[in-house]
Amino acid sequence: MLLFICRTFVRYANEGAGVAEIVSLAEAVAALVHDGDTVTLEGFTHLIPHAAGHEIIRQGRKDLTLTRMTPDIVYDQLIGAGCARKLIFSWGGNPGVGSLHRFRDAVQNAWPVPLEIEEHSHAGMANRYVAGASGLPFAVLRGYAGTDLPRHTGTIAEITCPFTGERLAAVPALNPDVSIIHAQRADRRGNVQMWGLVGVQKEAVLAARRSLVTVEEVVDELEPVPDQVVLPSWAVTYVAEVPRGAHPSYAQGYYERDNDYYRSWDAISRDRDAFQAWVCETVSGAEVATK
Amino acid sequence: MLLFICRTFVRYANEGAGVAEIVSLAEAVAALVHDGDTVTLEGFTHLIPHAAGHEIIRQGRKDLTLTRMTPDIVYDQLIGAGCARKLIFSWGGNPGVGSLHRFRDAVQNAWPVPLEIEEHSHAGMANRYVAGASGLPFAVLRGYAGTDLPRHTGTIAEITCPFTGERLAAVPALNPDVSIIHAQRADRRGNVQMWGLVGVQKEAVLAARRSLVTVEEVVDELEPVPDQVVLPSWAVTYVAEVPRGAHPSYAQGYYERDNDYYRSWDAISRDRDAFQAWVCETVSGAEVATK
Amino acid sequence: MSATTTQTSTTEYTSDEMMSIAAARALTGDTRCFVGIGLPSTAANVARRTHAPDLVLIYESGTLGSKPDRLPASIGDGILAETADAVISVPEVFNYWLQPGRIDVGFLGAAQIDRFGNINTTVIGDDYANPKVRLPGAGGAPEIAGSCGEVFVVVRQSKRSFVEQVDFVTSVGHGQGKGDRERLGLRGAGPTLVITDLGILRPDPDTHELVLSQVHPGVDVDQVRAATGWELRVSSELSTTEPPTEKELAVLRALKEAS
Amino acid sequence: MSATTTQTSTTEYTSDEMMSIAAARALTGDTRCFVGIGLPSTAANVARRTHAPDLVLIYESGTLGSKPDRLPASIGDGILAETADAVISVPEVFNYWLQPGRIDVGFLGAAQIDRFGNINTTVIGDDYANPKVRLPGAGGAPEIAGSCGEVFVVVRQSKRSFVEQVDFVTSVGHGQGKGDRERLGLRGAGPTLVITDLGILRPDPDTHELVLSQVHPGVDVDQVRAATGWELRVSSELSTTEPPTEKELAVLRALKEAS
Repeated sequence: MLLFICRTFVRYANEGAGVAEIVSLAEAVAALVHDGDTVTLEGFTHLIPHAAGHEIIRQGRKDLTLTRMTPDIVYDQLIGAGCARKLIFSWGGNPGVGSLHRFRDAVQNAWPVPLEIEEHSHAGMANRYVAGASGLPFAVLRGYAGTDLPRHTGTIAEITCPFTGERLAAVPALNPDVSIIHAQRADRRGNVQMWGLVGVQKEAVLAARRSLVTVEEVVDELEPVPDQVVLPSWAVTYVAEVPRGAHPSYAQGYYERDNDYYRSWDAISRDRDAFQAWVCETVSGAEVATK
Repeated sequence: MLLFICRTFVRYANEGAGVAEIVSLAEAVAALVHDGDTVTLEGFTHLIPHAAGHEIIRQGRKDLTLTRMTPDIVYDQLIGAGCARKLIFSWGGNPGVGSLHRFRDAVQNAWPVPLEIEEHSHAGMANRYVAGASGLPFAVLRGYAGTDLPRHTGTIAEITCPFTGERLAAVPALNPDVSIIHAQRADRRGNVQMWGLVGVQKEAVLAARRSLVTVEEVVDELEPVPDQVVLPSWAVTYVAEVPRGAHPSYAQGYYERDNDYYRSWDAISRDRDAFQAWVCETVSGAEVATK
Repeated sequence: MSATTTQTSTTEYTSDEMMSIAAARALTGDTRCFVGIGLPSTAANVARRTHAPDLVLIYESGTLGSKPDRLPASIGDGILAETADAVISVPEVFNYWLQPGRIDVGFLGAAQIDRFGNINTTVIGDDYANPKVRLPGAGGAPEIAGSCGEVFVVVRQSKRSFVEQVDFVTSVGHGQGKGDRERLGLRGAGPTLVITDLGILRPDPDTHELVLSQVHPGVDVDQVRAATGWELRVSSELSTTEPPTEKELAVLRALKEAS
Repeated sequence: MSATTTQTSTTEYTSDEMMSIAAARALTGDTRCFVGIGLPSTAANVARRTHAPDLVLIYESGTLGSKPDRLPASIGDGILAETADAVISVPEVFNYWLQPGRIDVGFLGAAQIDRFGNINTTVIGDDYANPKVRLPGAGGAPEIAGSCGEVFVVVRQSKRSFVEQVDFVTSVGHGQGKGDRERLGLRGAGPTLVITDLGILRPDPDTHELVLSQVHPGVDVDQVRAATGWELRVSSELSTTEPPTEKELAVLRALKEAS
C-alpha cells in the first residue's frame, strides 16, 4: 500500500496537543519549568501570578531567563532567591513605591548571582510578544530612535519599509519556554477567562511553547463578562486552581490590591538578611534556610 | 517675548479633532465622501453598512476606490451604479449564494465603467488595515508564497527578517480617506459600541483619515456587553442614527440576517435592466433613472 | 445539487451526501478545524454531531469553538458567535491563530484543482486582466493552505474542475511536486485529502501527485478517470468507501433541514 | 515630600502642591493625555476635576478615558478599568493609540533631564554595565516621548536632576537641539513644558534649549539657577505663576486623601 503523507500532523505552534490539564500548582511548575528555561510571568499590576513565582522559588529553579514588561516584587523575589541569570524587561520597579532592591543588588553587586539584563521599551516588549504569538520572527515599530537603548541591547535592529523607504525599528519575537499567568476563572475543560486590565497576557501565553494559567476558581460554566479575554483550553498546557494566587496583586471581582504589602516589601528587600529570612519563612520553609 | 514651540499641536493621526458629531446619514456622507476618495465600508457578514452604501449611490459619488475584505452585495450595488473606479479586496461574492454579477460585469465588460482591481488575501488585507491603524507604513506576514497573486498585485513585496534572515511577505498600510461601519449603539457623546462578530471594523476606522459610524440607536448610557468593542468618540468623525442600517445584513441583538434578500439579489444583479430598475426604485428615486 | 443517487440496503443517498459524509469522517478527535462555508461547514458539523464531538470549529469571521445547532447560512452567521468559546477580531484570527500553526486542518473548496493539489478560486482563463470567468478570489485560502497542519479539499469532480494545471494559483497545494512547499517556506503539510463526489485522492508520498485511493460505492475507476483532466494514477490498494450509515444521513439531513 | 511651604493671603501650600497645580493647569479642553503614575497622574486628575472636565486620560495599562474618583495607587489600579470608556490590551495601547499619534500630551517624570529636555530613567553613572544607580528603565517613555503630540515633564528641580547632559538617553527630548527630532523621524513636538517645584521651563524656539519662562510665587531666579546643572537662560518675559486657588488646593488635597 502506498504510504500517504502523514495525516497526523505534529502541531508545530505549541508542544503537545489536546486540551489543558487541571493539576496542582506544584505539579504544574515541576512539569513545566526547568533549570535554564526562559520563563515569563506576565501581569500588568493586575493578575500577577505571585503564587506561581513562589512555587518556582520553592522548587529551587536556577539559571532562568526571566522575561516581563514590568518585573516588580515577585521578580525581585525570584532574583533575590537566585533563580535567574538573565532578565529581559522594560520597566523594573515597585509600582508606586520605588526601586527593586534585590534587582539592584543583583545588577550592581552580582548578589546572590550575577544578573544579565536585556532592556527594551514597553512598546518593544509588547511587540516582541505579539510577534511571538503571531508566529513571526520579528515585529516592526516606531521606537528607540535617538535613545541609548540600541547601543546596549543587541535585540534592536533597523528595518526599511519596502514601499516607502522609511526606516523603522525591528525587534525579534519573544517565545518563552513557559509562560505563566493568573486569571479569574477556568471551566472544567480548561478554558480560561479573565477580565479587567488584561495586559499582554494573551500574547505571552500564545508566544510560549508551554503555559500555565493559575485561576481563582474552576467553575462549571464561564458566564460571559464584558471586556473578557477567553483562552480556549487547547491553547493552554496546564490550569491550576490557586485562590488568591495573585496576592498581593489583585484579581478584579475577587480581591483588591494589597498596597501595604507592596510598601512593606521595600524594607524587607533593602536588606539581604531580612530578605533571606522572608524567603525562608514565607516561601520555602526550613530547607532553603540552609542553602 | 519668546515664541515658544506651539503648544497646540495639530493632531496628525486623524483629520480634525474633538469628538464625534451626531448628524444625519445624508449630512455625514455629503461631508465625508468626495469623488475620487478611497472609501471603506467594512463588515464581515455582520453589521455591514448597507444604508450608508445606498446613500453614497443616492448622492452620485464617482471614481471611488473602494476597499473591503469581503465586498458583497452592497459593493455590487455601488459598482453597478458606477460609483467606483477601483476595488481593493480579498474575496468578492454573495456569501452562501454565488457570484457578484455587477462586479463581474464591470471587470469582464467595463460596465457601466471600467473597474480596476487590486487583489489580496484576507490575511494580507487584514494586516494592511492593522498597519494603517498602527501608524506604520507596512505590515509583515507569512503569506502569498507560491501563489500567482504577487505577479498581478503590485502591493505585495518581500522582506527579510533582520535577526533570522527569513523571508516573509510585506504589504503596505491601507489608510482610507473615509471608513464607514455600522454598530449597534452610540451614546450621546458619540462613543460607539458594537459586539458579536466585529471583523476588522475597529482597524478600518482607526486606519482612516475620517470616519462615519451608523448605529441602530443612540442611547444615554452604553451598558457594557460581553465581547464588546468600544470606539471612543474622539476616534470617530461622525455618528448617524440609522435603524436597520445594516439590513439585509444583521445586527446582533437587533435583527436577523435577511437571507432571502441575498438570494433574491442574484436575479436582480444578473440583468443590467433589472439592476437599473432596482437602483431607481429602491435607492435613488427618479433622478437617477435619467442618468 | 447532484444527479446521481445510490441505493444501499435500506437507504438512498446522493453523491453529494456521500461526499459530505466522507469529508466528515476525515475529521477525528479534538482536531482544530478551520472551516469555510458550504461543503466544508456541512462536513465539519456532521462530524461534530456524530463521531467527533470534541472537534473545534474555527471560522474566519472570528470565532473559536463554534457549536452551531444548524448549518450556518454564511461564514458570519450570528449563531457562530453566539455558540463560540471565544469571539475575536478578524486580524486576530489570521495573526494569532492561523499563522502560527495552531490549526490542524484547513478545509477548502476549489473552482479548479490540479494534479498537485494547487487550487484556483480567482479567474478562469489565461488572461488575468481579461478573464473568461471572474471568481470570488482568494479570501483566507492562501494562508489556510500555507499554515494549517494539513488541508482537506472538498470539491465535485469533473474535467472542468480537475485540470492538468490551474489557470491561477490562488492557494498552493504541492506546487510542482515534492519539496516545493519546503522551498516556499510553507509550514503545513498541504492537501493530504481531496474528497469528491466520486472518491478520495491523496498525494503520492514520492511525487506528491494526487492519486485515486478510494472510490465511493457504485463508482468505478473509469468514471473517475473520465472526470479528471490529467492521466489519473490509481493506488494499487484502491479501496471503496463505506456507504453512509443511517445515523450519518439522518444527522446530515437534519442539519440541512434546520437551515 | 517637599520642605518649602509658601503662604498666600489665606492659604499655605507646599512647593510640590504648586508643581502639581501648575502641571494641571497646562492641560486644557478635550486633550487626550497619556498619564504616568505619580505626579503626572495627580496633575491630570486635578485638571479633570477643575477646569478640564473633558480631559481624556489614557493609562498604558490599557484604559482609554478613565475617570477615577481617587488617585490610582498604581498605573494598573482597578479603578482605571472600572471607570474607563474602553479597556484594551497593552499591545493595543502602544500600537493602535500611541504610535499613530492619537494622543495629544504625554506626561513624563525623569530622574535626570538635560539642557535639551532629554530624559534619563535608566542608569546613573557613565558605565551602563556597572551603574552607580540602577533605575527602573524605559517603560513606555521612549515612545511616549516620540509619538505624543507634545510632552510635559514634571520633575523636582535640583543640580542632581537638571544636568548638562543625561548619563543615558532613555527618552529623546530635543536631542542636541533644533532639527534633531525631525532627523530621527520622531513625529511629535517633544517636551514643550518642563514643570518643576520652582517654576516652568520651555524650549527656546531657535535652539530648543530649555529656558526658564516662569517662576512660582516666592521663588527667585538665582534659586532656580542654583538648582540647575547648566548655565540656565532666562526668558526676557519671565512671569510668575499664579498661586494655587483655594479650589485647586481643595481638589488636590481631597484626591490625595481619598487614596
